[in-house]
Amino acid sequence: MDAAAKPLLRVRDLRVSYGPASVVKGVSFTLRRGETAAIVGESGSGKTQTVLGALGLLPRQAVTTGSAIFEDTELLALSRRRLDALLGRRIAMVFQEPMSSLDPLFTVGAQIGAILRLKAELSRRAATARAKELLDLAGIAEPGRRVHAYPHEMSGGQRQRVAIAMAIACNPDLLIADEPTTALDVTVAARILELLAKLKQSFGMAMIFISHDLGLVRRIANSVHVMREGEIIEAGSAAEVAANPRHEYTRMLLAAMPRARAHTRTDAPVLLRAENIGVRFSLRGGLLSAAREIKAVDGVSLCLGQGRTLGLAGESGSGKSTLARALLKLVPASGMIRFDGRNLTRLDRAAMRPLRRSMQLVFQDPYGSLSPLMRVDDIVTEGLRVHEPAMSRSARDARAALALEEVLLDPELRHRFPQQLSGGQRQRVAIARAMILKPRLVVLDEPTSALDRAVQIGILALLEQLQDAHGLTYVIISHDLAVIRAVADEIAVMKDGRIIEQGPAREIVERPREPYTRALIAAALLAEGK
Amino acid sequence: MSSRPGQHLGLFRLFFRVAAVCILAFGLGFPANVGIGGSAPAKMVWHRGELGDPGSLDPHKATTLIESNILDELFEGLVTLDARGEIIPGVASSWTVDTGGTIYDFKLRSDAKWSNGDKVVPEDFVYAFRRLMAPATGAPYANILYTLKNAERINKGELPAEALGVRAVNETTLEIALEQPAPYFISQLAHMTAKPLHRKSIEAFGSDFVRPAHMVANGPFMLREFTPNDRLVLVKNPYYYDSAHVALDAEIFYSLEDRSAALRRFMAGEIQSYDDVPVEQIAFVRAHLAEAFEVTPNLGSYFYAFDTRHKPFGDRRVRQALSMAIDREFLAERIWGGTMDPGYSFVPPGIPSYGAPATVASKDIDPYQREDEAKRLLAEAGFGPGGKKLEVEIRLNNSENHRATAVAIADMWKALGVETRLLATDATSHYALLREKPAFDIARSGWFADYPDAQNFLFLGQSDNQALNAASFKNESYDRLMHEAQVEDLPERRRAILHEAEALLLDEQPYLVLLTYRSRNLVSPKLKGWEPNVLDNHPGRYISIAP
Amino acid sequence: MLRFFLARVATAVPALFIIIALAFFLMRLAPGGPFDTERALDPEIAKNLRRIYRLDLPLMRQFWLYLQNLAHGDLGPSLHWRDFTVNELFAKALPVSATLGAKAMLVAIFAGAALGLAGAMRPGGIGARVVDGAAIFGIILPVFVVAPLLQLGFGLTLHALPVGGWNDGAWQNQVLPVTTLALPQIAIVARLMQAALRDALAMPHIRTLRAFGMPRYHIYIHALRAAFAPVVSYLGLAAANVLTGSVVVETIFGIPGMGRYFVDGALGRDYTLVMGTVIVVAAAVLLFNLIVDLILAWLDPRVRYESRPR
Amino acid sequence: MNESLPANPRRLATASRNWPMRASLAILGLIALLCLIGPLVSGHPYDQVYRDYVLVRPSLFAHPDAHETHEALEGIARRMRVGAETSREEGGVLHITLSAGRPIDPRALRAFERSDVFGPARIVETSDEGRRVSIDILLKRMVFLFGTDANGRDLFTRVLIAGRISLAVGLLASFVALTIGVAYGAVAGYAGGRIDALMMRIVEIVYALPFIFFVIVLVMVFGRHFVLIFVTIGAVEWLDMARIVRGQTLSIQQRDFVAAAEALGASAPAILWRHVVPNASGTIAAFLAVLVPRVILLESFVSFLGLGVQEPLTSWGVLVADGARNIQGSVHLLIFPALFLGATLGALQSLGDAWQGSPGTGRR
Repeated sequence: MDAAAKPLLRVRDLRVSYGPASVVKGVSFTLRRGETAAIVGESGSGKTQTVLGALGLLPRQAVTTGSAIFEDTELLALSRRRLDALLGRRIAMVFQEPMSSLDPLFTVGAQIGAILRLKAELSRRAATARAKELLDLAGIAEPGRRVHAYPHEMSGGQRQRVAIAMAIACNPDLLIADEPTTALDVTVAARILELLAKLKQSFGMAMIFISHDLGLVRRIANSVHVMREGEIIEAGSAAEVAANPRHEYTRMLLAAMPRARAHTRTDAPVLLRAENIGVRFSLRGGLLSAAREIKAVDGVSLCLGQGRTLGLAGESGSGKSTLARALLKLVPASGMIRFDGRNLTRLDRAAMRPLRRSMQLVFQDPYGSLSPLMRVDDIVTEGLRVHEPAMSRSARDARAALALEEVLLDPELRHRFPQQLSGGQRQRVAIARAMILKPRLVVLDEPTSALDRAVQIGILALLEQLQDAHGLTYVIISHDLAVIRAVADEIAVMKDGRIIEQGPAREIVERPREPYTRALIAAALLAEGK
Repeated sequence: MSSRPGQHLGLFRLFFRVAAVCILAFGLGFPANVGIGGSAPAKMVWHRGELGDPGSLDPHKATTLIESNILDELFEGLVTLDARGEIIPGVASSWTVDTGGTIYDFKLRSDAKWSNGDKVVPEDFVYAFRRLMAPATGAPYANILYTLKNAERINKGELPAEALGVRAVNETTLEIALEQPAPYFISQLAHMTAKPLHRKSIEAFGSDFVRPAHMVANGPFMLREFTPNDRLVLVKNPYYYDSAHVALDAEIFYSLEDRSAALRRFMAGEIQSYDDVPVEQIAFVRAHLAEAFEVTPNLGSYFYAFDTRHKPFGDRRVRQALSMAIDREFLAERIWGGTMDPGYSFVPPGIPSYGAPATVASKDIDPYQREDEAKRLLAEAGFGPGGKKLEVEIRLNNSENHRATAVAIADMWKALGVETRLLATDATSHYALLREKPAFDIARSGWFADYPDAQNFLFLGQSDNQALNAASFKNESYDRLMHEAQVEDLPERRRAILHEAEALLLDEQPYLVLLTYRSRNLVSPKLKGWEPNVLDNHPGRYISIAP
Repeated sequence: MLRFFLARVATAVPALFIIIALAFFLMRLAPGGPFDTERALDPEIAKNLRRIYRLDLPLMRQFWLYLQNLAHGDLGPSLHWRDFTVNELFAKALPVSATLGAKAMLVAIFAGAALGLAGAMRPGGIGARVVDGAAIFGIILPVFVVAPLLQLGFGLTLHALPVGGWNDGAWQNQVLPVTTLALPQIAIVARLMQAALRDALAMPHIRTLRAFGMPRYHIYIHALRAAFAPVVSYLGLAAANVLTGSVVVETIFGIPGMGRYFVDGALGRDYTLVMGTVIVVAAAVLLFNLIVDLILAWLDPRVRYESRPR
Repeated sequence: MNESLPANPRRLATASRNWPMRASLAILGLIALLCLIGPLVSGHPYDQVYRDYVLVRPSLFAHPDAHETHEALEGIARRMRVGAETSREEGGVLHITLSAGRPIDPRALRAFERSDVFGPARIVETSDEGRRVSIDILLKRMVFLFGTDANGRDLFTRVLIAGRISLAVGLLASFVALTIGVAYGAVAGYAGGRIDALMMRIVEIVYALPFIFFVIVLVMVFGRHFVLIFVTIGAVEWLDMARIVRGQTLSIQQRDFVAAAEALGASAPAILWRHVVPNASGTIAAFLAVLVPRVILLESFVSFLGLGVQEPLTSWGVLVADGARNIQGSVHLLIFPALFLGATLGALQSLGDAWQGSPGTGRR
């Protein structure tokens, strides 16, 4: 057998269990030199556990059985010391969270340097020089300066580049990338993906790529392994799996966003008009340091007709969420806001209260937007408590049940706590909470970003259905143009607190003027595999 | 402050470096063990534990017993005390009194010297007495010597200090004129307010003359070192006229606030005497340290003051009833572990000029009869079955012993149907209460003799004694008796009048006498020359230490 | 960094002023005065004394005079130790207390950190259990019980160490007080350290280090540095706790430190002495917190960029 | 999205960690129950002074023993000024012959009833013109499980009564601290900006004010009623609570459900009450488990200074402080209260630990 054909890593019947609970139930796969294997599955499917288990990186309580042979070495039988000798040098990892996978207390140079000194046995001086080279390789500008930066001084993308630089420091044979792009903005994610592909090529590494996004991995993986509940349910070459998914679950992962529907009404009366909205945050200075000011939203104007949907696109930090909250007067803002012909600009908190029931907000994170200590019915009826304090308990309960039915949830769920619900169910509860007051304007802040693709589609369908039923007006915020394209009549693209492009949805998607918009669209299409 | 690659090892090293430096500092921070007494290479040293520190070593600012004991070592007045606490000639070798009893002539010893070699002259006393009375000095106990002619008026700023009835007749004779005859005058002269002072050093250093470096003393010892809350070191004064007979080279006073810890230090041999014993541990001390435990009668009374201005304690019957119900033997024996005597008289026994004091009338009645009588008196006053319930609040300053005493008394009064509450406050608040005298029921108090004379106790009942008459007792015949005693110069007659006054006071019971103090001392058997005495004063002059 | 430091110092000054004012007027609310001792003074004499010590002036005027003297660094004469000024008393007592406190803290930090490290290395192991048990014991035993026990054990039974006294700071005299003071702090530091280290070891960046097969000591260095922050934060509080303990320790061991002035001053209404102790302690606490902040800023680069940590 | 540990094992780990929690709760419950019921059934009022039983050692056996009977008899005879000649005991009844140089007043026999050793006396025979009296007298039977204190009070009852006070001080002072701290911290955190900065500045200032001073002065000014003691301690201890709650409020406020409530138009107090405080409750509870023992210890420190609760009430702090002073003489005065204090503090401490480690309450 020649070297290239010989498997680099063979995992056979790997099982991981915590006491009686088993999380990986007999996973087997093979990886050859220079190849990329993707492990795909939703959160909790056991993908990360599989890899960490094979490398002996799980906590003490975890019991790992089976076999994982790296070249000719059985990893599971290795002593800690021999395994450590292998890790970092021959096998390296890149983790999902670039925020926390680097030590905040040390400069990035120190962290890369430590690996070089302790793993590649370079001298201090050589390590520093090599660290700069690696940062350069990982695409960090001005590596000579950045080597002295702390992680918190860098953006998420830069941090992930540092993590990649650490991973390739010893020229490993196997790189394991655990959702390396999930926490990043789409445009950044695309560039990181390119970088990984490039480095893999030039270093001749094999790679295991873990992701929840099948659309994403099929571009770069040779083989795909779809995991669900600790088992691989489908495996094959990337093209094969993408083209002919055999398992229903795989098909669901691959499902594309619905195409935009054509809204015809353009003469609807104006419900919301905002002019020259600005939001500033001042970072409070000390006694001697001047306060700094950040313009989160800068001179934004928009206008939205009744029953229509405005999509706000942009990367994180572009000010979309702040704008949404400013529109609802949840953060102090300058400029003029008219809602349904009323000028909201001068209304104070108390004066806003009656208006609140007409304008509602749904958040991105269904975990954070529901108070973990309240039951679903209390969450859903909170608005009723505020706006109809006289309502009896039983009447409220009935309304809660109705509201849950409307978002296609079993009304019995109202006696549960949010933790007992799935992500999609939680998001439906959040929507029910907004809908129970029968609002006219709903601002949806990344309503689907934290959900798996199939669930996303269901939520979007629900939103559409509700819009048709109640004539709702939506402002939908997303970094994912695919989502926006699916529901919006109009699209506004935000960057650095400003709207850089605005217009009818079809026009923006098909004929983007700004390069930034084009990048967003490219990223969305990449994920969809187009 | 920024990290460079490879800093982690640096951090590791830094950690150990810091550790090393700390350990080193720890070691160096402990200086070598210098012998007790610092630089003084003393041979015979008396390590004395005391309950507190002197607040001031200026005889005119001192107030406490501890200050008095130390000042007696440093300064010697015209008269002084011997090891038994009896008055003996001090700087004055002899004295005469004129027939009117108001002019005293003191002959000073020729060999009395200050610790810098200066002679002690009459002028030193004149200076000291004038300073004592001068309002600017602010001497808290100036009133002790109001017996001196014009003293009170000088002290109140009505006369210049020069008007004081004290003058140097010649190089060796001091003449003191009194306002009126005072049979106890000589004993007053042993008080710390009557010490001579070295004028030159005071004028040179002002209030700093009390510093070890500046102080010029004329007593058997002189000041070497004083660190508050730590120790006060006295060394032998070579210029003292009797220094040949002073055995000690040094005395070291330690301020030991925590009695139990002091007991442990005594047991460890770190101190050779201590002037108190925790009462709860008397049994232990008697069992294990019997040979070191000294209990001596003391000139002090422990009593409760009734607020006689108000009902129901303005009623003599109530006061008498409450007094009768008290089992003083139990208090003395069990609560105070036998370190107090049951108190039946207001003036404690042991004053030579007074003899045996009067006693409470009910002393010799059987307890059950006393109880019946007490109930009857209370009923007469309108309390008890069929009447009101008597409720009493005892105010006391905080200390376990006062607390325990009050608890026991409350239990005794329960038999009379009296309900008792305790209210303990910190000492200062309590003394402020005694001074300001807002309406109260009963307040704990006590009195120690300034000088051994019955008048020094009985004046607590005089209605013109605003400061000290805690009971606000006002009785014309009593005031008259006290006034008669004041001007009476025949000792026999005076004693009879005072006895009559005390009997009246005990009958009226404005003060509920409970106990007579005894001093509790731990004294190492090695300490020779330590004599028990009623003043609990133990001059180092007479002490020697067996090896 | 410098700006951060200056800002903290600048805000400490008004804080100190408010504390002084608060303490000054609070103290005067307490019943009684400095001349209320066992033997009541003649009213005329007491009045005279109050005049001499200027206690007869209107309160605001007294406060103003006090501030004026304070501005010159003069804490005034002690009303109880009438031969001394408060400055003189502190000149002797402060070094004693500082020595004791500093040594107790050092012992606490090193012993506590060592115990905590031992406990965190093998969670659930014997080390951890010993730490847990010892820590609970150290925390629940009041200082005023520990001190007599040590005196009995080492002083009276073993005759190894003096029972009490300061003796110019001879090391034998320091061992027991330092131990007594340090014990509860050792316990707390050990627990904090153990918990912080466990948290730190569970952090993702530690997992990164493991994934790179970095040696154990290297991993512990990273974890230790992260774990130091809560321990250092506690030190500011510990300074105050040590002060509380020192009151007891100084009383029982008969040590001439600041702690006794604190209690005696307050109970004896020695206004100037109490004010002095409050000022010194408050300044020390503020200073200590400043140092803690600086250490935290040094430990954690993220803090340096915020104007106000915590 | 990948959690390094699935949900199950975590729950498992806490289940095994649960036994200290249960043991602590059991100990606390037992002590609380003892303190509540014990004084009612101990047979001794907590303020009853047994003059004949001062500083009795702890024992399971009933008093008086022969020596105590003899001592008591001697004492009474001395006070009655009679001679007690012969005595023999028979089934708890003592036969005594009293004699004196004068007729003995039968009323004097009341002295026996008054004592703690004897019951009522019955005259069997009078002879010699009343100068000799034979009496039958019942012996009382008393058990002092923990011995008695320097006043002759039953230590068992006093330890339990002290427990009531200490636990009450611990709980109520913590409650005071909790109320002030939570309200203050939540308002500061929620208001933010200048108000927050000002409020936290005040906390910092009070922090630097030495708390011993604070406690001493407050106790001096407000007297020593035990209600005031816990108010005083609570007034000192709220600072940490305020800081912690403020921190929690700041982070909870960032969470979307607070913004959702704002979007629904809920008022600020409603948001604090319905969202912020409940979600901070885990941290608050964990801190409370630390605070309660701290308060009890603080009370004991105040007692050491002699500023604790008033007699005849007492607290563990007072008893332990007294006992520590007596450590050489009567060690039982220290051991029993210290045992109770230690067990309570230890249980609270490990309860706090267990709490902090359990999911959903402390750290996540």
